[in-house]
Amino acid sequence: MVEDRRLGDAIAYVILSIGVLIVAFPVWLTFVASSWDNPTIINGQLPLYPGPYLFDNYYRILFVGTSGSTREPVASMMLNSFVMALAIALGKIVISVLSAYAVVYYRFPFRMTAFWIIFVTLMLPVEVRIFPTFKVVSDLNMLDTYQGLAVPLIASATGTLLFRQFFMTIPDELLEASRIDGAGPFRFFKDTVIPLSITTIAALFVIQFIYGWNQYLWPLLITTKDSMQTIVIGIRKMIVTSDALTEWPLAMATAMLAMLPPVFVVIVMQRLFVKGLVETEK
Amino acid sequence: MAQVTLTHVKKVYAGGVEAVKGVSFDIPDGGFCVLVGPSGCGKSTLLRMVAGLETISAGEVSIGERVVNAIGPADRDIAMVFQNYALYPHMSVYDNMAYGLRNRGTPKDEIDRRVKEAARILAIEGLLERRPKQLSGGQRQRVAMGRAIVRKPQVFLFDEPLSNLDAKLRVQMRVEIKKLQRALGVTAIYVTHDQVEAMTLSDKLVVMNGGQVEQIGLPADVYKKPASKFVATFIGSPPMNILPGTIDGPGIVALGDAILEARDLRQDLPAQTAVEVGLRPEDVEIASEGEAGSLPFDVEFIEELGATQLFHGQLAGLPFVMQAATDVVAAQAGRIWITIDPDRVHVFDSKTGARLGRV
Amino acid sequence: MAQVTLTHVKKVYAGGVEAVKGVSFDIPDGGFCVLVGPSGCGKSTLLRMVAGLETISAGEVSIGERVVNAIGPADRDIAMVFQNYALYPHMSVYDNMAYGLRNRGTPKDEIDRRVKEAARILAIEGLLERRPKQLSGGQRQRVAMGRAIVRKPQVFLFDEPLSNLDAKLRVQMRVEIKKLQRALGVTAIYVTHDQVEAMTLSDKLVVMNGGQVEQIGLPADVYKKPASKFVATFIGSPPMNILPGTIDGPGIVALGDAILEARDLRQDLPAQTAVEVGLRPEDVEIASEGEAGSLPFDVEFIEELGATQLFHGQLAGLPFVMQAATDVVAAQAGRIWITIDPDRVHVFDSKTGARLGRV
Amino acid sequence: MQKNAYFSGLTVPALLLLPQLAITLVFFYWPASQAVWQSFLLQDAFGISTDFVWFENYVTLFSKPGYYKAFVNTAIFSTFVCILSLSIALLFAVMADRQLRGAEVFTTLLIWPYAVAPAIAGVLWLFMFDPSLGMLARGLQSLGIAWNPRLDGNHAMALVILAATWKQISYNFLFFLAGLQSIPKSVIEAAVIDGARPMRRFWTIVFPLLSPTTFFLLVVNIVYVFFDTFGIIDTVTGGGPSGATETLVYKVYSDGKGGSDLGGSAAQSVILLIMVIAMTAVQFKFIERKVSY
Amino acid sequence: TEIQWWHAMTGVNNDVIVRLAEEFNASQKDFKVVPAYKGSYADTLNAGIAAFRAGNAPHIMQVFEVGTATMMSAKGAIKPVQDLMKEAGETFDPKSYLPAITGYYSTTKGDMLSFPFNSSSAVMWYNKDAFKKAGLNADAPPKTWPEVFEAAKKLKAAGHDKCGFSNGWVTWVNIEQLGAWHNEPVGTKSNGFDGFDTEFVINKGVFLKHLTNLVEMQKDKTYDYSGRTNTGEGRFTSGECPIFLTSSAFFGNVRANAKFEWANAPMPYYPDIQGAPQNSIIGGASLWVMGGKKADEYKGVAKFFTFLSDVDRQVKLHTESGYLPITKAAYEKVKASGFYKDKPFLETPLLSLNNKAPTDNSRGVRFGSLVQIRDIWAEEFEAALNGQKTPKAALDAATERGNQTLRQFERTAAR
Ligand SMILES: Nc1ncnc2c1ncn2[C@@H]1O[C@H](COP(=O)(O)OP(=O)(O)OP(=O)(O)O)[C@@H](O)[C@H]1O
Ligand SMILES: Nc1ncnc2c1ncn2[C@@H]1O[C@H](COP(=O)(O)OP(=O)(O)OP(=O)(O)O)[C@@H](O)[C@H]1O
Ligand SMILES: [Mg+2]
Ligand SMILES: [Mg+2]
Repeated sequence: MVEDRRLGDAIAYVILSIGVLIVAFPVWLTFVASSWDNPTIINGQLPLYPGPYLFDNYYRILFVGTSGSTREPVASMMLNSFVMALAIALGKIVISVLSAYAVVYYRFPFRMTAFWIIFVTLMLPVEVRIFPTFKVVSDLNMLDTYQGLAVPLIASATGTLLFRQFFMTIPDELLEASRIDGAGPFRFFKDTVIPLSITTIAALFVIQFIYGWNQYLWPLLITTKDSMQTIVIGIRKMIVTSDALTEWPLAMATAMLAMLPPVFVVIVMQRLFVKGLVETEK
Repeated sequence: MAQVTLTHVKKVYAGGVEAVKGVSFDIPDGGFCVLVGPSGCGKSTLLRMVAGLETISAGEVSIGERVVNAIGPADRDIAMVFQNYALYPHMSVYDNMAYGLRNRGTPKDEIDRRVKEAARILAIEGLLERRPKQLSGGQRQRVAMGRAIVRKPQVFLFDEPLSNLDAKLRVQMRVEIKKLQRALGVTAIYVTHDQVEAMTLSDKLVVMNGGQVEQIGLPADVYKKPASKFVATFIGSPPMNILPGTIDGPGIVALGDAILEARDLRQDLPAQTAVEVGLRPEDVEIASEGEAGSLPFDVEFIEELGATQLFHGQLAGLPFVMQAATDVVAAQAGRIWITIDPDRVHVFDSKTGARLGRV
Repeated sequence: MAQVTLTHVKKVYAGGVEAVKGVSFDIPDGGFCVLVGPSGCGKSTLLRMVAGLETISAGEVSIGERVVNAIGPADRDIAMVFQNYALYPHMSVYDNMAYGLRNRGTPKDEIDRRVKEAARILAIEGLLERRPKQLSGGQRQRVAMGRAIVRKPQVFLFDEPLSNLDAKLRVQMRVEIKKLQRALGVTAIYVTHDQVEAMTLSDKLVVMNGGQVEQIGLPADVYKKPASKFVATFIGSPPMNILPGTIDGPGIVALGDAILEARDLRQDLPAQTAVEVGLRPEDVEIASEGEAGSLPFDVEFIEELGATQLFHGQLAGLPFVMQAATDVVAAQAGRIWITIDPDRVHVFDSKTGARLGRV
Repeated sequence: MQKNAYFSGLTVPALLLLPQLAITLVFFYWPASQAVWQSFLLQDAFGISTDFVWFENYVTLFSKPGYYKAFVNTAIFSTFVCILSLSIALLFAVMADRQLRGAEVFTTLLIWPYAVAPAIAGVLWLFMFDPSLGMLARGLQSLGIAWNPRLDGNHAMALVILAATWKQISYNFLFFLAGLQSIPKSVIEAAVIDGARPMRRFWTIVFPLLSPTTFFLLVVNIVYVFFDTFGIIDTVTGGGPSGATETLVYKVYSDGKGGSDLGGSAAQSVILLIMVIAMTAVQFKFIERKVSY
Repeated sequence: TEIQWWHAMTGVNNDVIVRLAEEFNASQKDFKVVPAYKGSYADTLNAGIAAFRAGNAPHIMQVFEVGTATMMSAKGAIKPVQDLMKEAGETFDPKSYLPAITGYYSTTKGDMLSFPFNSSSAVMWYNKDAFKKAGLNADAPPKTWPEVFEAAKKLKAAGHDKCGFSNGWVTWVNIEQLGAWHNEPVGTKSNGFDGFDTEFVINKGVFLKHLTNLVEMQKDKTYDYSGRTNTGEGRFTSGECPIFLTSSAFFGNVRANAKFEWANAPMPYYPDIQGAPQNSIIGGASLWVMGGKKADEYKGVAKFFTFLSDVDRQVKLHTESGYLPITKAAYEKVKASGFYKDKPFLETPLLSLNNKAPTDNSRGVRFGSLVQIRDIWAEEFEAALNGQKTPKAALDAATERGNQTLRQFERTAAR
């Protein structure tokens, strides 16, 4: 456009830089904190630049464990988190894509009832009903299992809604063309609906992966074995609330590591993700 | 290849809309039937009932010898080309065409042969690896055709397959469709609201309006003897001029002061009956001033179309358009005199719109 | 009202695509200039440079006396009608039209007056309270026009404003646009790839191809003396037939066995020069067998268009189309004889495609 | 809103819906009904003695000024977090939507905090704004602000608002960016030609056209501040000082802590549940309607 | 047989737990103790409750001292340690434990209900370097509150202008410990030991006097509030607050992070109050055994407790972690070894605890829903300190609201 963009662009750069500063500052601080020794932090003398203990700290959390050799290393906690986040993300996608397909592409009695039953769960987080849910999981013998970690958190309508919105935008003619091409409901689903939903799936995957990765209260409640512990719990365990010493650098280093997988997922899927939002949102 | 017969076919949608109100006609084996009519008249509904995409509320549809009312679309042995093509956006052109065959379990090499052959016929061999998004409108259209051809169905169904194309491509594709249908000898039903397509493609033209059939016939007959004012204005471009008139005697109508002979007019109408007179722009000829039977036409402006030109103006005080070849040089604007072949004067009942023709 | 002048205007997009390769022409005050050309030829780019929506890479655009290269779109005193109308979906029709005036701080009652007036001209007075999505395609088009009119700009810019409409509406709107532009006397630039629009609307027709201007002229001149093979086939529907030929003498070309006189042909070409001969379908006339200068045409099939019919077939073994009035009765298919007015034979250089006309 | 083309049959859709319905019923409806039941009971922590007391828990709840205070806190907290996170995110999104060089890099950096767990985000903010250790707190103090969230309720509220806002900016930014990118370019161009300067263009065209996204985000953000900020409040202030940062959901947790008032806590979650369902219904209506533009 | 042990220990203390379990598991073949971290003390208690309700309780649960009444009241839910040891046939002599510690977890009759694990008491930490700089005698810390206020003012003048003195665990130090140390009741019925129908009496006496002083000091930051829990402890190690009252378990932290000379002393007292100082009470957590488990499993738990009571193990735990030893034998052994000569700061809490024989006012506190009540008290303290309420009004409200909570607890638990 023939418009003086220079000023506008300059302002945009300034604002975005400030934005990045604000938004990324705590993350930077975490990083800095993970590179100093504990007294520096405890005594409130943390500078803004990284210190000399970077490698020591990361070496310790990755290979030694925090204090002594008893602590399970970060790697296994990461694995648990990963399994849980993946199970939640995939589980949600699978069940919600199926139910959205049924709701959108079938006409049957109580269709809207079924939809509402699912839809009402849209926003109610597990925290508000955590005790009774725990009891159910316990009755089902799913304590200390990956199922127990993941399955109850899969019960939410976000995915169903998102897919439903997307399916509504798939032209009817594609279904008709498929029917004339001799494809039944299953084939249509597999050959057409799923491939078309890739970007929506990606968007949902990112959102749910991060949701799963960041869970705290639920895993804390239903796991008792250390081998089932997730990284977020691991970090909380390092950040001492009662009488003991918080090893801030190690906690922060772990926090940095804990951030990597979700950040990785976000960056890798960023394009697809934004595209998925653009397509379904409007 | 098969004959398609519709007998008293009706469609009432769930909401109570009666979209098709009892339609009967048949298309002979290898015939090309065009359904034409304004938006919402039920063309698509009718076609979709033949395809099996809508249930039939009443009446019967048969393809070949078989009544297909209760048969699923996949088993009717038909192929359909949609208005927006409905190509599978995530599949390559090849896969788009192969999909229907794969679903039927056709052997791989047979699929390959057929797809390649269709691609050759349609001159899209170079595009087989592309996705629909990477194709131009005309190419997409061809792929949609290809998807229908490979199946070698008994009947082709087309729902406004060209309406998304630009004018030039539309002309070109129109010719191709016709050629292809001839070459393959497949029965075809073609829905459009474009009357040029309707005229050029059909062996049998079905003009619909409000869920009912207004006229069925050869396109030239429909053009020359429209059964109603509706058909008259709907078929032909620029559309027929319709002017209010009165009967002035057997075979004679009056348009204001002017008098016009109408050879096809019924003779038994009392004088002074109000009628509507239809005159096609291209049936008008320029006469010299004062020539017998000539009418005064006040030209207001002229549109040049290249080969022809359109004169817009007033005839007996009413808006009127005439068409003439470019070499007819006319005054830039102003009064000219015109005559009309009495064989080409159409008269319609001013109430029902029905043609008042000789019986 | 103002004259628009383009001088060696170029556009290179950020990615390196050279969309417009140095175009110069001018449009007189109150003139109606149509840019026509195939998709991707740079029409929109050129128009958008005039609008100020794209920066100008090289050259100069002036509106009135003013070079506007560095002036923002808002200050160029132009109005634009977009292909998809680009109406503000969240505003009522009234607000859509009033928006531009409000931005300029026009007094309230003046705005009201102008909007109402525009609405009256466009016959959309009843729609002022509606939102765009509650309008039909033709109505939206009118609102888009209204938005342009109320501003009383010096220049109207149109980017394919009719291409989203159906054929019938397109014809109707075309006439309205022309009338309106005449009435308001505003300079207009109109982009289209529809050649009927191009012919009927323009005082000045600019045919573009690949970022360059192929021909500029009155539409009738472009039609009658296309400057190149490209223009010849692009303008006119059905398109001009192009047949390979050779020079057989001064003003004489040979098409296979047949010999044709071409009055406009340059006289200085050596015999046997390979050329391409262009014949418009409507310039062909049916002759009796063996008539002097007549050519044999093997008709394969006939398309009836109502008023006219198209004969498709082979002329000297090459695909050929001719157009004739419906009353010319021809054999269903088979050989007929045709003649062509020597004034209407176009000859083009077989390499460059340039017209080989008398200088 | 429904499709015109569909399949019929009952078993297949029933099977397709089964997993979702089963999980929903088992892990949502059943526990939720338990919570409702619990809200009518007076029980000791371990559930050994139980008394059915009808609405007594509700009555008690509404007779305590602390509960109203939690409503007020929640209102303040959510208003600020929503407005701040939405407007800041919108500002960033609008800037990132300009075709700038390096916009992708900015985008990536801006969405990073989305990946930080709330429980950890709380710790980070506590860390930065601890009145004695935090570097930012020291900065504030050197500016002459007697920064002390431990005692000053407003400071504490400001701190949790900041932390919660920070956490949500990324998410809002992403959706706004997507929303901006789906506004037709030609509409913007039409406005340019209509003489609208950038600011006016934004407020009269872009912002209204973004309203479906904004509304969607508003609802999502309200739910976020209602529930997901639990971890942040817990780590940063624990509801203090003097209850100044105790929100509704935090109160559900703290009243039920140690099993001391399970009935009251359940009653609170039932009230929350009703509020959320009401919000959901409103949002659904809107989603259905917004397909309009 | 596996024995589930849920705990709330983080950092180094988590390692201690893991090591104990490993050592026990290595010491015999029949039982395997499996420790599991369940979050903060409150989270652990929540998890235990949820698990019990779901029929899945662990065998051993670490519960902080404030949860004592809650646990006790749940008659069927827990197994008193006394009964456990007896039934399992483990040698168990309640007398061998330090009464100042076990008293907190025993019935008035002296039956031990839970097994003390990590105990501590409140002490006053101070910064010797700062004292020297301010011209105070670093080896004779202030003994009484007036002396502390005096010292704090000097310290403030000497550069500690943001904080003369402060404390962690605000209500524990300034109400519960304060009451015991001055032999004044926090609540009726022997601070709740004699029944659930107890009422708070903290809106007068030493409580009011002390809060009034603190509020006064807060104004010029001679005193500066440091939060409800121990999150403010860093202010001591960083040198910001030169006097800091908090748990003796702060030791590990101070040792690791304080870059100055430091020491601790018993809590200060008001000399004008009769009988002060009395004795301090403990804080920390004990291990509760959950009910409804198999006899065999209880056997394992009992064995584990015996293992924990072992003198050498207690000595090691005490000297390494700074938590108090629970048996008399262990205390005696450490004393005899001369360990305290070097590290007198580890004996300070023990001396405070054993200062005098506990009275009804200094045995400890046993109030239901103390978790909530502490929050309520802290809220009121904060309100007073930030000037929203007068000290009297704040303590009145603390009493009133505390009583309401007690009544509710009484309704649910008394049956
Ligand atoms: N699924 C449906 N439910 C209810 N009414 C419908 C449905 N589909 C179409 N109709 C109505 O039936 C009538 C005929 O529709 P149909 O689609 O057959 O028209 P058409 O002739 O194909 O029009 P167009 O040229 O616009 O495609 C219209 O009034 C339409 O509104
Ligand atoms: N923003 C852009 N960046 C790079 N290339 C562009 C851009 N916009 C257009 N082009 C290219 O410039 C050329 C001319 O495009 P333009 O839009 O002017 O064509 P057009 O004549 O308007 O075509 P159509 O009839 O399809 O609208 C095309 O090759 C197109 O791909
Ligand atoms: Mg249709
Ligand atoms: Mg264009």
